[in-house]
Amino acid sequence: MQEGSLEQAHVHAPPQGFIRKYIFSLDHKVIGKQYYALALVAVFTGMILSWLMRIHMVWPEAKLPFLEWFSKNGAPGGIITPEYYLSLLTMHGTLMVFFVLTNAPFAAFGNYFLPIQIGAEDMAFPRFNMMSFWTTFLAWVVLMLAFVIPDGPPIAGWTAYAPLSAVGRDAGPGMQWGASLWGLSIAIFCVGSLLGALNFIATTLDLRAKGMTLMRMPLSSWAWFITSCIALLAFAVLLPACILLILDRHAGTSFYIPAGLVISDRLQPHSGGSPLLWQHLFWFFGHPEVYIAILPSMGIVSHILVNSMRKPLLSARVVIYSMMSIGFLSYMVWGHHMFLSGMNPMSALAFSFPTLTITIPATVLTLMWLGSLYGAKIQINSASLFALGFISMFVSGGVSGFFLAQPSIDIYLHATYFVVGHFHMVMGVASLFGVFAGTYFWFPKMTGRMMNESLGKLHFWLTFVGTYCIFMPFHYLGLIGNVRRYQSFVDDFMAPYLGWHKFMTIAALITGASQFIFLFNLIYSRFKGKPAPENPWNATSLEWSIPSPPPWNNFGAKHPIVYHDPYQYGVKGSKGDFVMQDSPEQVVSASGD
Amino acid sequence: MSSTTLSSISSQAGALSKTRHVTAQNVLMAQRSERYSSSGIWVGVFAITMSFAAFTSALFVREGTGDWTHLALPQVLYLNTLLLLASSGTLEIARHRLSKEEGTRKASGWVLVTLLLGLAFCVGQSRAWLDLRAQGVFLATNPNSSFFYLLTFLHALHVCIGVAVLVYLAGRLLASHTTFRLGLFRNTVVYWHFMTVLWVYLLLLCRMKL
Amino acid sequence: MTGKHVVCSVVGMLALSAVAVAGPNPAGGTVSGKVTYEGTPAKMKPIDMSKEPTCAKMYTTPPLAETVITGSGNSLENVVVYISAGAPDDAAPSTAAVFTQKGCRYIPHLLAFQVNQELKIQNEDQTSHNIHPLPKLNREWNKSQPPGTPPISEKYDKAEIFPVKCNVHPWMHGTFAVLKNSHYAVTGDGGSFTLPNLPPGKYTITAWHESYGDQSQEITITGSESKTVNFVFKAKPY
Amino acid sequence: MGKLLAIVLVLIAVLSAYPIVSHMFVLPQDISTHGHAIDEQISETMVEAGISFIGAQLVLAFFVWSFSGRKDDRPLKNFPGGARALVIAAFLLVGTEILALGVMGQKAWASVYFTPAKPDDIQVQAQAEQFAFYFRYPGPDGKFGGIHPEKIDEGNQNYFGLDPANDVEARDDIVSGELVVPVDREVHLLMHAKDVGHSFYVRELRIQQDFMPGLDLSVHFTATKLGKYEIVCTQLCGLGHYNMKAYLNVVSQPDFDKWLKDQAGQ
Repeated sequence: MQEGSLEQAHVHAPPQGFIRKYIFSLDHKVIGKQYYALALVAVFTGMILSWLMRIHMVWPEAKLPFLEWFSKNGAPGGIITPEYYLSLLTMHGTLMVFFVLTNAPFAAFGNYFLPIQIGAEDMAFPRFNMMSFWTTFLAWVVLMLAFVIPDGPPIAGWTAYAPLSAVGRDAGPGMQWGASLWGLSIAIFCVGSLLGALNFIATTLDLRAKGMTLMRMPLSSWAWFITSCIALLAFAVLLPACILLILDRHAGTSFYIPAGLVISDRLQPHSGGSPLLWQHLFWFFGHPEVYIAILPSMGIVSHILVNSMRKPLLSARVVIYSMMSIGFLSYMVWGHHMFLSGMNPMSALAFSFPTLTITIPATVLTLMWLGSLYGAKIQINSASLFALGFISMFVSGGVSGFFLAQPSIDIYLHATYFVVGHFHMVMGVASLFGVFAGTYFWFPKMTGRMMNESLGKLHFWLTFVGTYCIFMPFHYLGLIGNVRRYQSFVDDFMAPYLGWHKFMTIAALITGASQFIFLFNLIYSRFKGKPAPENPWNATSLEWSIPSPPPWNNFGAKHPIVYHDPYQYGVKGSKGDFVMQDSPEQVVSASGD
Repeated sequence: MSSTTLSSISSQAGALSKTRHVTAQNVLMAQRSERYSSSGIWVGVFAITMSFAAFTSALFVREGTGDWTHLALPQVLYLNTLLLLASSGTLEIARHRLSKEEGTRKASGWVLVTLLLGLAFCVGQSRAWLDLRAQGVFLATNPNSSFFYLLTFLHALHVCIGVAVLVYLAGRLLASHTTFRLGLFRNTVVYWHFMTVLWVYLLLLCRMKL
Repeated sequence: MTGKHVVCSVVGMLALSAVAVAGPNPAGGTVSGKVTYEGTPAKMKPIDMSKEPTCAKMYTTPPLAETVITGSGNSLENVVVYISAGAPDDAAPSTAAVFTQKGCRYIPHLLAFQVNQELKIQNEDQTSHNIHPLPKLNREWNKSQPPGTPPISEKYDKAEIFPVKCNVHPWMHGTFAVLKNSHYAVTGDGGSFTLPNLPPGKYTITAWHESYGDQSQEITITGSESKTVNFVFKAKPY
Repeated sequence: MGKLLAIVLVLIAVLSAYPIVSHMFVLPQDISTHGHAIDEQISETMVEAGISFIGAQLVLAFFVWSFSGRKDDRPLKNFPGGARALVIAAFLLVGTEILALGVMGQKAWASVYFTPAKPDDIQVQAQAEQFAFYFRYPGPDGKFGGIHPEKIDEGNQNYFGLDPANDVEARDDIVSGELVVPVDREVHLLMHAKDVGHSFYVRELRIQQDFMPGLDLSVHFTATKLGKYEIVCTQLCGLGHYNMKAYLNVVSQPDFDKWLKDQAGQ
């Protein structure tokens, strides 16, 4: 205690001035919004890149003059060159996986709501928090630089397999400086994410309000906590991998590059490196990364579903344990990305089993959501629509995992559109549905204004149907052996199926365009939306016990004391059919059960 | 201990005026920051451990392939090891002094000794690199040298960060007593000891494998 | 087929170089000669284009590799003969040197042009080619040229002879000979060459071949005489 | 609006399943001895995955239909059996499913990777490079010449870096841009990567294997039907990846011998 008084106060006074308030702010809420904004920019960039790829794929002769203006070498005469197609592909993957799927559901919403949901005034290390965002921002800038340098963006895909990614100029356009920027950007991103994860864990462990036991944390907070544990491990491994890659590229070392490679007629001055090493390190990060993307959305969706069902989940505990076991298993399965890479065939079986095993907790989760829906009073609004859509997407994307988890089937389906459809649905669309749901749900709290419901619903219908139209055909084309990452289909046998590709492209254009409805809704509601009450959804968790938007120190004068589990719905409360976590009143269960 | 004080403070805090409330919170946050930062540093230590574990596994994989040779470690490394071990000891003394409230002057002396030892270690490491360069062994000469430069450099980098923090803390100690950040100091001690352990591990790894 | 093209291009070159120096000194000496080989040259194998059906179907019998092209009387084609010393550097002509990709081959196989002369590269195939010259002194670039895209226009500012390849079609290998002055020729069918309009002076004439390396000879021109210089390369079976 | 979602979900389930059940998309014919095991495995999994997919979507649709927008007077109900029942069900159903698939899948995998190549097989070396495949047959002497990367001269058709001047074994090696194999004979494919990672994929053969630079792998297969099939690269290898292909030409034994003779003649 005596020593405690020696402490300099950690608490920060209300920030003064524009810079401290909105740019280099220590406030987790501002930082959360900054992450969200960055993800928003990244996701629209990535989406437009995917448009360009889809268009080029089905209309190779299409001339895109504005693209020639943007990159003369990339699109001479407005026609996308093979290498520029791969540049678009690489940047699309990198932007989406790192700057959207890692930032939006985890860093953005986590930063904003984790401290509030556990009754803390701020993150454990506000300065680290600020650093983590600006590091991530720097990573994004470095990556974007690849677009403007004459060399162009890298063409090695977001997995950047060595030695293609490690040998430099000879590997092709974009591989001299573009690829270096890529490696640097990812390394920086790792640092930012590590700082963030550290902050999340410390905050969850130590800053919980009185009475907020771990088991009383909302499921979203649980998801962010588990995710930060995964992220800490994953990015701590990707960072070394990137350092080795950069050394191979610029310091002449041979970690990944074996001897005797002749690329572009040049004998490479390396010896003894192991390309498999990169794949191992990368996928040791890469597979957990899938769960870094999807787990927060699972938590957010559970959090929102319970609210719109007006009744508790069948068992929050089971949901938590399922998410934990998914996080745990995610570290035993990286090899299933490498079944055909030349590992010992025995290890394929060793990796296949845990991969299949992940379906058990995943199924349990799904059944928990479905089972809880039974006998509920589902309130349909944009948020709950996206939450329900998430379940549908998660199942659709999940079942295709059955195929890919089996090495024998992988012999046929590996690197086909089946894989692309699988991870776009389960990792991309599903977790983005979580983000959409979260946005419609929390926007009132973050801005003090409601979002436009009818625009939200329109956005849902177009997105929901649209994404199925885009990604279901991926699976079919995979079954007939349509190989991924091809800029055009010179294969004779593809001719009869090009119609499907056209269909997918048109679906992609429409679905993508409908995202601008969402963007408009965001901006419009931010300024013109109708004012939001403190607790518009009659929700129970702590974020709804404070004004919208929250004051700079979240709970102002009072320090919340938690009396209940997070989801006291369907009960007789003073305010209605729910009892808030911080209200001392007794919980009286409603009639029925 | 803190939950009771926490509640009592929070209950009274409501009544207090805005300004008073903030000061009340200072105390509150003081205990909190004591607690949270302690778990924070361990999380950080875990992350660093993971990274070096990744490097280690990379080393084992690389060892399996063709051109693995042998690297004669510069003798100065053993001297550096002693320096770092000693620095851990002196920092331990400083921590002891401080917690026994024997005035911060004595403690500050030991902190200064520690950071000087830390600096000496970094200088010694750079000496080791120079020795190797003198023998014509560079980063890209062979996989062994690559790993040696990489691991030692990254470790030295972490030590430098520790030194920087110690400089800051020593400044605080010498300046005045009341604004000394004990929590930060405790974390730095953990971090510093971890750096020593990590170095011993790295030295053994290099001896056995390189 | 390519033989004809080489001839055309050589004729083009000669006309071009003639124009280039016609101005100051119309009457000059002429150096002509023949490039031959001795020994047994490697047997050129047919190029397997099965990977690129759109190109493969353009040939009734698969074309042979063009590394060593021999003619009657041991004559050697695709040898660039130029003045490596003694002549002043010339300004680049305004006309562009044209390099064509047709049937997944380079036409001409060896393209000689001057420093800072415009180099125009065009793709007449239905498939996307990738032009990757591998210079050591000049700036390296590597561009794809899908069908329907405009010709690529480039310049080189240092004299150098270097290979050019297509990454997409491994068999596509050619040569760029970037030369200081306008006095050069590429041997065609029959292996003969002519360097007209040489002002009086002492010159070093160099002949360079893709796989047999280069040879040089000293020669002095006085007035408007005609001299003959022959080169003989050693051919290796492998 | 809940009802609408239910209807859409049902439509999605039905329309997604239709192209599969109506055989709009079928695997290309299988021309290998081991392929049927993989195909069975796929159709097996298709049934199980299909059932869980349609089941889940329909249940979701049904619940959304009947429990959305309810009047508040009807009491809340809990799922009969509650969480425990569902967890147990998940473990039993999915567990058995996993075991079934896992065990069956091992057989298919073993048929490709755990059976040693037959002694009478034909040895062919496949080299993957940016952006083509080249195949090398040992020639009359039955021996492959050594590979010398510094000797590679593609303009001169020396794709492997052979050294015929000093290496007698290399002189009679046959290098071809297409993979010609006799029908019903086991082929042992020795895989060598010249530059970066590539992959060898023949849909009809149900064979896919990466080329790993610095690590020479091998696969063996037996083609059972005459014909020309496409070999494509499935590992992103650079700007020409989409156009990196070759053809597998399965011919009768006599035709194969004749082809070898012709090639040797060149």
